[in-house]
This record gives sequence, structure tokens and C-alpha cells, in this order.
Amino acid sequence: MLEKADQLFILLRNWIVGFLPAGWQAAAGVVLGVIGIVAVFPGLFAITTVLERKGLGRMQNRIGPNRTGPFGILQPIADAIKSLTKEDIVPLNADAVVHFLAPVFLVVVVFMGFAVLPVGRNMVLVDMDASLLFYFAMGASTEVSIFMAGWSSRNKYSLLGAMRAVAQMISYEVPLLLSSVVVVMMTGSLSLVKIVEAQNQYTWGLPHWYIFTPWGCAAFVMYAIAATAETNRSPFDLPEGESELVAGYFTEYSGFKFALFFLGEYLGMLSISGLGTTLFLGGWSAPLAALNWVPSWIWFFSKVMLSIVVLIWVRGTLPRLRQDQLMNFAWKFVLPMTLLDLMVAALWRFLGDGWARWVVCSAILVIVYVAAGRAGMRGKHFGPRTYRYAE
Amino acid sequence: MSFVFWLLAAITVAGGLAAVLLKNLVHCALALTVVFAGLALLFLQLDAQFAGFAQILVYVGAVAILVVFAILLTRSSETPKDGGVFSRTWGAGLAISAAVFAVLGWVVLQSEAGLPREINVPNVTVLQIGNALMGRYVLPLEIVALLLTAALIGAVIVAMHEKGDAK
Amino acid sequence: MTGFATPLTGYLLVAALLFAIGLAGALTRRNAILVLIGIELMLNAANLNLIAFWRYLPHPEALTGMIFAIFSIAVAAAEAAVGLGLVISIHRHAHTTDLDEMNRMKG
Amino acid sequence: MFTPQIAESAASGILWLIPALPIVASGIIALFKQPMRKLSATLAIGSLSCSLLLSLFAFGHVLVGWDRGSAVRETVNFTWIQVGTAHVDLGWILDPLAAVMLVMVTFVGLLIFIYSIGYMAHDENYTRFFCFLSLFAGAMLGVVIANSLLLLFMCWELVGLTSYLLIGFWYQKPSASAAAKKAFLTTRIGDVFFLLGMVWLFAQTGTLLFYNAGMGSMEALKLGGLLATPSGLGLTAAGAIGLLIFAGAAGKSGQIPLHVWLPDAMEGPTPVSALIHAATMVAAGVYLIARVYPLMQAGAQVGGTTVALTVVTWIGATTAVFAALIAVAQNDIKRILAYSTVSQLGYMMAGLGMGGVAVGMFHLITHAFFKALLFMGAGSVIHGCHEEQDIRHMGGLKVEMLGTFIPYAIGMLALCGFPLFFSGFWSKDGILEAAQHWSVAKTPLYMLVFGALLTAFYMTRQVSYVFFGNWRGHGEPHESPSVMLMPLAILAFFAIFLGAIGTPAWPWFRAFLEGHTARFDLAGFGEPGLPALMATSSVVVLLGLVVAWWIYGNKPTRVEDPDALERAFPTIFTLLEGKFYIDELYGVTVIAFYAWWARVADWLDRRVWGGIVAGIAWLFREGAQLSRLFDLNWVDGGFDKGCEELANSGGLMSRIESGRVQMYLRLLALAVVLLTAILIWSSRG
Repeated sequence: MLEKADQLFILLRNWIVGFLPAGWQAAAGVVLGVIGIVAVFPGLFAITTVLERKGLGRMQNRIGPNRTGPFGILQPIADAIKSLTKEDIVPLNADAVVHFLAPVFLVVVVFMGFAVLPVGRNMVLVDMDASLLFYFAMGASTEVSIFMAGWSSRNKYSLLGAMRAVAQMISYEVPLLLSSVVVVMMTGSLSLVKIVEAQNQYTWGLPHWYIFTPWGCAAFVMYAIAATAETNRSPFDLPEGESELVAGYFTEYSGFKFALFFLGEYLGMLSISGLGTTLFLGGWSAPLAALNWVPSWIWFFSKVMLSIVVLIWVRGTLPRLRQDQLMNFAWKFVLPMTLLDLMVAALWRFLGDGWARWVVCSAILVIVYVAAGRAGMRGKHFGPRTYRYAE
Repeated sequence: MSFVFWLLAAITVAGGLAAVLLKNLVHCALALTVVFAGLALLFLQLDAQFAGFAQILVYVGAVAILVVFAILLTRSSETPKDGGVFSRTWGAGLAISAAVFAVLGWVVLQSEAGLPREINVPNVTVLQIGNALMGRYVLPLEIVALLLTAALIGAVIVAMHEKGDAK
Repeated sequence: MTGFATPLTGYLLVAALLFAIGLAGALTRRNAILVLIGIELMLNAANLNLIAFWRYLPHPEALTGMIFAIFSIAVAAAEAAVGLGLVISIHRHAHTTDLDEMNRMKG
Repeated sequence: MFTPQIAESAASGILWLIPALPIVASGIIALFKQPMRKLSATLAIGSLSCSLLLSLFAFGHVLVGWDRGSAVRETVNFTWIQVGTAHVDLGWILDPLAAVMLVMVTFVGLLIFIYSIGYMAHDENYTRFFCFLSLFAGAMLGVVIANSLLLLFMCWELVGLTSYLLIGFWYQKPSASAAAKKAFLTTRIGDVFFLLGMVWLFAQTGTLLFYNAGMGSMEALKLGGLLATPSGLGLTAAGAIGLLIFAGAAGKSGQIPLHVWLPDAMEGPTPVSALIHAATMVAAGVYLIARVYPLMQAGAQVGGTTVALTVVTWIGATTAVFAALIAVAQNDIKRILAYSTVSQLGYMMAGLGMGGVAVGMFHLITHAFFKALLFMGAGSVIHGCHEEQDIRHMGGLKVEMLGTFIPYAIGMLALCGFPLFFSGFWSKDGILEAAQHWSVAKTPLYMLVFGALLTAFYMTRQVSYVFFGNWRGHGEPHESPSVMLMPLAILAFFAIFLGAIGTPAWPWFRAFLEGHTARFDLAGFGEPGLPALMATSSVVVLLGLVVAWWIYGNKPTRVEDPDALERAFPTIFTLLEGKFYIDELYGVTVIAFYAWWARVADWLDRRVWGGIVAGIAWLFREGAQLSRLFDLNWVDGGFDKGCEELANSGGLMSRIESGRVQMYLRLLALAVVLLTAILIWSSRG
């Protein structure tokens, strides 16, 4: 019974496919998988928006959306209707074609990223050998679309935003890649499915998630930072810093295209947290051996939503960086630290089993990270903060 | 020799033509990305997954962006006032490249008889590639790494502002 | 649906065409950056050749062509970085990217 | 005699620290900046006090050993250079001699350091002074503990260097720098002989260690070898080497004829004079002789003596009288003391020569104390009289400077050898006794007695000039700070009571040095001739005191009126005042000789060698001219032609070099086309 629950969607697909002639079944299966992805993740997107607006509201001592539906949970639907019914304005001397292609390309690419994420046991659309590489290829392609958007709308805010975004994404792609390379190195495979399976084992009922190893933990921290920057989220949200450049690269977009960009952003968030979950948090594997009976996809999605919540929390907490701080942080702190982590992982690999490697590796990492952090923060003073909570 | 191949080939070639013919350099760059993507797909079609994804990652993700940056930094996106975008001696250039294509095509067709006909199926995994890189080709790998480092530093230094140079 | 004896020919011809196009771009355009674009095209054409041969010639498990292509991709990236850096610095000095005006090296 | 114990112990193990500490301290001080006065002084004094403690520890160790009835002689040796089979060893030694010397040097040195704080207070090179001072102390201690003639020589030279630095401390004064140079060169003359002796010793015995479990050069085996080998002038090798080494010692401790540097050395700061030219460095010569005493003594029958020792004795005795005579007629307070030092050193040498190690060393120790006392007292007087050194411009200071006068008087009496109560008496008495029993001749005895008379005389003269009579100086004299007086008091104490350890009744010192038990019995005075001798010397001393007091004592004088003696016998007085014109003698003989040689060499350089060099240079110039012409007309001509050709040909090429990138690319592509075409064509055909 529980197996059935676990494999629910697979069974469903096979059942539907069963109606078709044999020749078409493979293709139909793929199509169904695509449909599933395209159906599920935008739904999550809707939930996320509500979550974010409410949560931020609480953090910023506001109520947040509360008009549409009970507690305003129907807000996303209202938003959708609004953006769909709005007039679609294209600036007069904008580069119409590119201006149109940009959001489409973005959304397409982002969706393609999901194709390789194992959302559950046997639940991956394309199980290819180099799936991680594929994922990053897709991620890299988003930059082009962002540039297209910014450049094509002939607006200095958009262009500046695009430039910032692209520069930032390129800079943070390096640590993102490196911190995942650590995992790849330790697993010995680029295939996300294999990576998850490698983590889906238990000693004393505790899982072998990579985050529970020194190098994995360090890599996860770096990955989280880089991912936040990669998705242009606060505190790295300069590209759409409202106070400086109106809305960044999609200032000139309106209506449905704007919605697409919005969608693209949040899908990017979802997919990158999905990847993080897959790489470090054991993907769809249960946190305790005892909890294996819970369907795997539930675990995956709850982990993803959890990291989303963390992202929202961070956004509500941290102030925005300056451009130069951003770049310095990327190249002078995150990158070296990931490199160090790479070496430490190698060390771990060669120290062999036993407690020694735990001590050594964590010692190195803690010492260096703390020291580097202190060095970086020298001379910067933060006064005490005062909070006032909503009654 | 499937339909897919012809489609991809058409896309790629069209992108290439666009890349060299369009007036606006940014459009050229975007067309170039199309070419890259098309090539990557061709690679995939040749079962060269790794190369294909690397192609996308490196070219679409990095080189195209780099080109775009260069275009914007050098303000070459707006078409020059005087004359067209083609150099004075474009005729000669065209003739020569035509000659090159002629020769190459002629060569290919000439040697077609000697080419292998059947595909031998490679079941090549990323693991094998990794082993090859770390084993047989480790020295070239190191050299390439050195080259990339040198290129990185060189590019930074070349593009750096000299002191007193207005930004 | 092909007139060729072997599919390899198709790949080779496409590569040749791409190469020619790139060459034409490099030869006929005035803008330095576009010359670089043309060169990139030529390089990619070469890569296509490499992969195609790797795929069709015997012993693909030796991975020669594949590895060669990967290396050439890496080298091309370096080449692009340096070339564009040069173009930018030239533009900074001569305030142009027009190759017809860049003849200071005239002998 | 007990059997010497060679075993090593903690005491000898840490012995090397004693010199090391001050040297390290000086090294650190050298890094300090000028204004870090207090710190540098603290460091120097602290390090030296540590050395003092260590020395006391070592001394105690030796004492215990001696009490248990064994003559402690512990050596720590190690190979320094290994050349094939031959190897040069270094090492240090701990035996009664070294122990006593260590304690003396560190103790007196420490007092002098403390004194310097007050004396140099106003000097801007304070830190430099302490740097040099502690370097000197370290070097001196190194000399003391050395168990290898080589190591001793190294430290010896280091001592020479530091004394040079310290004498020339006020190098802005030309006289000071001159004196420094003089001291350096004069001692160097002695050192050359020393070096010769050392090399010879090494050549003969193959080792420079003094004691090395029977294999040392000062031990019977090697000495026998040395005695066996004869050398010129009817000397054995031992004797010859001994004499050479003695030459070095004479240089350091200002024996005739190398005494000239010592009086001039008074140009240095007074603490330096006290430290170097009274207590330690000049004593180094004596100590050296004591150290190599077995060598000097080698081959002597019981009661007999050797050539070397005889020479030492004669030179010592002569120096004693000679310097004392000069001292009578000096007017510079420090010069008087300097000459008295020279003469006392003469006493020590004579003591060594006639009575053996103990006698000489005993006088060395006592003298170190009271002479340091005198010098520091003089320094305090100079300080109080506004840097005035001429005793004729002083007078009546006993009122203003009572705190200085009392210790000074004690020191003076000790130096004169005032009967019974003062250390000087006993030590000098020991020497006289030795002279009395000397087998070779009695003359030294008489000389030394006469010397004692003179000593009493000139010291009384000086004291009455300085402390009695009326104030003839300018300005008001003032007492010195207590930091300067305190050491005086301490030294004065020792100047009185140190004699107790060497009375004939209880010859502890001799027993300690020679390693047999000493017991107290008054019968010691009863030895034949001793009472008479003691009586004579007391009488002599008193006589000198009285006469001098009668001549100079406590009568008002004026600066300009001549010395009483001068009025009596002008010629002699001027002769003495001119220090027997030794310097002038050297001036017209040795130095003139060198100057003449220098002129000759100069002439050779200018005329002969210079001429040859100039000629060669001329030749080369002419040759250069020729080759230049050749270059201009042939090589350059051809080269220019070649360049023209190249330029023309380049002109052709430069047509293609349009500077257009695309031009090049085009050519490249054309080349590709052609090559491929040719290739295929040929392959098909």
C-alpha cells in the first residue's frame, strides 16, 4: 500500500499510457512527465508567492495580503488574472523580437532544468548520465535571456539591471559549480539520481546526507550563498534594486510577459533549491530510517519548501549589498573557500574511514572559515539592532 | 541521416549566416548563441552528451555573454555612420571564403568513398571521459589548465584601466 | 532522404559551410568583435568535425576526438577572453573597433 | 696535592652561560634606540648579575669540592674544526683559578656597571656605552673560562676590540681616538707574538686544550714532549713558547716596553678605566700567565726556576719601579693611577715569576678591588670638579666630598700596603716574601721594596693634592650621587678585609688555588725572615707616607707654583714628568722607521709601479684607437651597407604589411586553399 503511495505518479502514468498503442507509449510517457512538471511547479510558485508576501509582511511588521479569500490565500489567483488581463505594452523603440523572445526563452530554459531533478524514487523525467552538467548548462543559459530582456527594452535602468544581473550570475556560477563539484567528486558520478541514491543509506537510523559531513556542510553553506545570488534574491538583489533601478531588467515589461519573468524567477528559486536538496539534503530520502514509509516525493517537496522558507526569511532579514561588495565577496571569499573545501574533501577521501578524518577536516574548515570571516569583517562595526514586533 | 539532423543543420547554418550578416552587433551575438545551441544539439545527436553540455555551458553561458559585454563596452551596437558594416574589401573576402568552401566541399565529396558508412555504437559514459582526462590525457589537461589561468590573468590585465585613464 | 553515401558527409559539409561562413564574416566585416565572432564560428565548425569523426571512425571508446573537442572548447574560451580583452583595450586607446582604421602597424 | 677530579657537573655544564649572557645582552642592546636608556642599563646589569650568581654557584661548587679534599678541575671540550685527522678543539674549564677570577670579574664588573649609571647619566650615547660594556664583560669572562688557548685568544682579541671601542668612546675627542688606536696597535704587537706562540704550540703538541684528561698541552705528557724539543738560543720549545705567550701578556697588561698605551687609555670614560685598566683586562695578561703556568714552569727543578719565569720576573720588577717613578711626577689624577696600575701589574708579574700562581693571583685579586675603588673614586672626584682632571686644580675636597674621600683614602692605603689592616699589604707582602726566597738574584727584592716606597709616596702626594690643602679649582665642587658612592663603599669594605684570606697565618687563598688544606696557626708568621721582611716593608711604606706628607701635606699652594720636587731636582722631575720620553723614543725610532718605509713604498708606488701601469694603460689606449679606426671604416661600413639592403628588401615586404588584420587573414585563407588543393591534387594523381 505504502509502496503504491510512493510510486503513485509512476503508476498513474503507466495506467494512462496503457491506453495508447505500443509505438507511442514512450513519447506519451515523456509528455505526461512534462505535463506533470509544468503543472506542479507553477502551483508551488503560487504557494510560494503567498508564503513570501505573508511571511515578509509579518517580518516587516505588516499584515500582508488578506483581502482575497480566507487570509488572502487566493491572492496568487487574483494576481494571475490581473496580469493576464493587463495590456501588454512594448516600448516604441524597443527591439520587438528580442523583447518578446526574452521571457519565453527564460521560462523554457528554467523548465528544462527540472527535467533532471529526481523528485522522488524513480520519479525523474530524464535520467541521463551527465544530468548535473545539463542542469548547469540550462542555468547558464538564463543569463542570455536576462541580457536579451535588459538590452532589448532600450532603457538604461533595464540595461544596467541586466548587466548587474549577468555579471553577478556569472560570478556566482563559479562557486555554485565548485561547491557541487565537491559532491560530484565524493559520489563519483554526475548523475543526480546516483547522487541521491548515494545519500539514501542509514547508519543507526541516521541518513548519509552530505550536509552531515564537514565538507558537505561547508559546501552547502557556500552553495546556499551562491544560489541566493544566482537567483537574484536579497541580500543579492541588486539587479532589481527598486530604490536604484526601478525593477531591473524587466522594468519595461508588463502584463503577461512580466508574469512570465516573475514565474521564471520563482521557478529558478524552486529548481535551485531542488538541486540543493538533491545534492546535500539527500533529495527524496527520508531524514530517519524510521520514516521511510512516508512517500519519497513528499520528502522532496517538503525539503524544497523548507529551503524556500529559509530564502524568504533571509530576504526579510539581511540588508542589500553594494555592487563592489558583491563582487569582492564572490571572488575573494566564496570562491577561495569552495576551493579549500574541494581540497578538504580530497583529504577526507584519502584519510580513509575512522574518526580522524572527521576531526581533521572539520578543524581545518572551521578554523579557516572563521579566520577568513573575521579577517573580512575587520573594521566593520555594526551597532546593536532594535526590533519591534507586531502585537 | 534523419530529419532532425537537417533541421538542426538548417538552424545552425541560418544562425551562422545571421551572425555574420546582421547589422546590429547584439543581434549577431544572439545569432551566435543560436549557432552554439544548434551545434550543441548536433553533438547530442552524435551521442556526445558531455561535449554538448560543455558546449552550452561554455559558449552560451560564458563566451556569448563575454561577446555581448564587449559589444556594449565598445559601443559597437549602434551601426557606424559612415558607410556600411562591411569593410571596403568585402568582395575579396567573400570570394576567398567561397573558394575555401569550394575546396573543402570538393575534398569531402572526393574522399566520400573512403569514409566509414556504418555507425559504431559507442557506449561512452562520463566516467570514461573522466578516466581518460585523468589518465591518458592528464598532461594536456594540466597544460590547458595553465593556459586558462594565464588567459584569465592576461585578459584581466589587458582590460584593466591604466592609472589615470578615465573610466 | 539523403543523397550521400554516408551521414558523416553531411556533418562534414555542414562544418565546412559553417567554417566558410565564419571566414567570410571575419574577412568582410569591419568590426573587430565581429571578426572574433567569425573566428568562434570557425572553431566550432572544427569541433563539429572532431566529434563527427570520433563518432563515425572506429574505436570511439578511445575518445580521441571527443577529448580533442573538449580541449578545443576550453582553449576557445581562453581565446575569446583574451581576444575580447584586447578589443576592449584597443577601443580604449583608439576609440574605435573599426579594423579599417586600425592600421597603425602599417609597415 | 690531591688527584684532580675531571668529572663533569652541573656547574661546569652551565659554565658557558656566564660569558654568553652578557654577550647576548649586548647584542640585544645594540638593537635598541638611543632613548631606551633605562631598558638597556637594566638589561646589561641584569645579565651581569645573572652571570655573577652563576659564577658564585660555580665557585661554591669548587669550594665544596675543595672542602671534600679534591682539587676540582672540570673541563668541557668539543671539536670545533675537523680537518682530516687533525682537529681543533675548544672548551671551557672550571678550576679554582677560573672560579676565583670569575667571581672577581663579575662582582667588580657589576659594581662598575652600577656606578656607570650615575657617571654616564648625561651622555647621549648611554645605550651604546652599555652595549660595549657588557660585550667587554662577556669577552673577559670568556677569557677566564677558556680551556683552549684558541678560545682564549678569540676572547682575548674580542677584549682588545671592546677596549678599543671603549677607550675611543668619546671619539669626537681627537686625543681619545688617538689613544684608542694606540692601545689597539700596541696590544696587537704583543698579540702577534702570542699568535706565533700559539701556532708553535699547536705544531708541537697538536692540541690547544689546556687540560684534556692527560692529553692537554698543559699536562705532563705534552710538556715532556715540549721540553724534549730544543729551539734556538739554548731554549727548550717550552721556554720559547712561554716567552712568546708572555709577550702577548705583556702587551695586554702594559709591561715594559709595551706599557705606553695604558696611560693614554685614560682618555676613555672613568668607569671604563676602572673596569678595563684596573680590574679586568690588564689582569688578563697576568691571568694568562697563571693559566699557562705549567708551561712556563716546565723543566724547573724544585726551588729552581726557568728562563721564561726569570724573564717574567725581571720585566715585572723593572716595570714596577719604572712606572712608579713616572707616577711620582704626574699631575693628571687618572694618569697617576694608570701608572700605578702599570707598576702593580709589574708586581703581579714578578710575583708570578718568583712565587708562583697563588702569589701573583692574590695580588691581582686584591689589586682589582682597591684599584677599581681608586679609579671610581677618581671618577667621582672628576665628576665633582666639573670634569677637571688636573690635581693641581683641586684640593681640600675632603670637606665637600667626604663620601668619596673616606673610601678613596682606604683604597690609597690599601694600594700603599699600609701594614696589617689593608689587603694590599698582605698581597704585596706575599710577593716580597717570594722575592726574598728567590734563588736567582736578590735585586728584584730591592727593586720591589723601592717600588713600594715610591707607591706610598706618589699616592700620598696625590691624595694630599686632591683632598687636602685649599680649593684651587674653578666653580664649586659637589658630591656625587649615591648610586656612584654605594659601589665605592662596597669596594672599600673588600679593600680592607680581602687581605684576610691570604695572611701567612692562614694562607687560605694559596691553599685553595693549589688544592691542599689550609689551617690557621700564628706560626705562619714565624717563618725565617718573614717578620723582618714584614717589618721592613711596613717601615718603607710609612717612610714613603711620612716623606710625602712632609713635602706636600696640607699646605696651601697655588696652581701656578711648581711642584716641590721640581724645585728640588728640576732635571729628574722633568725627566719623570716626560715619562722617560718613552713615547718620544718610539716616535723617533720605531714610528719614524715605519714612516720612512711608508715613504719608500709610496715612492715605489708612484714612480715605479705607477709608471709601469701607466705605460700599459697607454699601450691599451693606442690599441683601442687602432681598433676604433678599424671599426669605423670597415665593420661599420659593411654593417651600414647590409642594413641598407635589408631596409630596401623590407620596403618590398611592407607593401603586404598593410597593418590590416583582415589582409593577413585573407592571405592565410588563400594559402589554405592553395595548399589543400595541391595536396588533394597530388594525392589523387
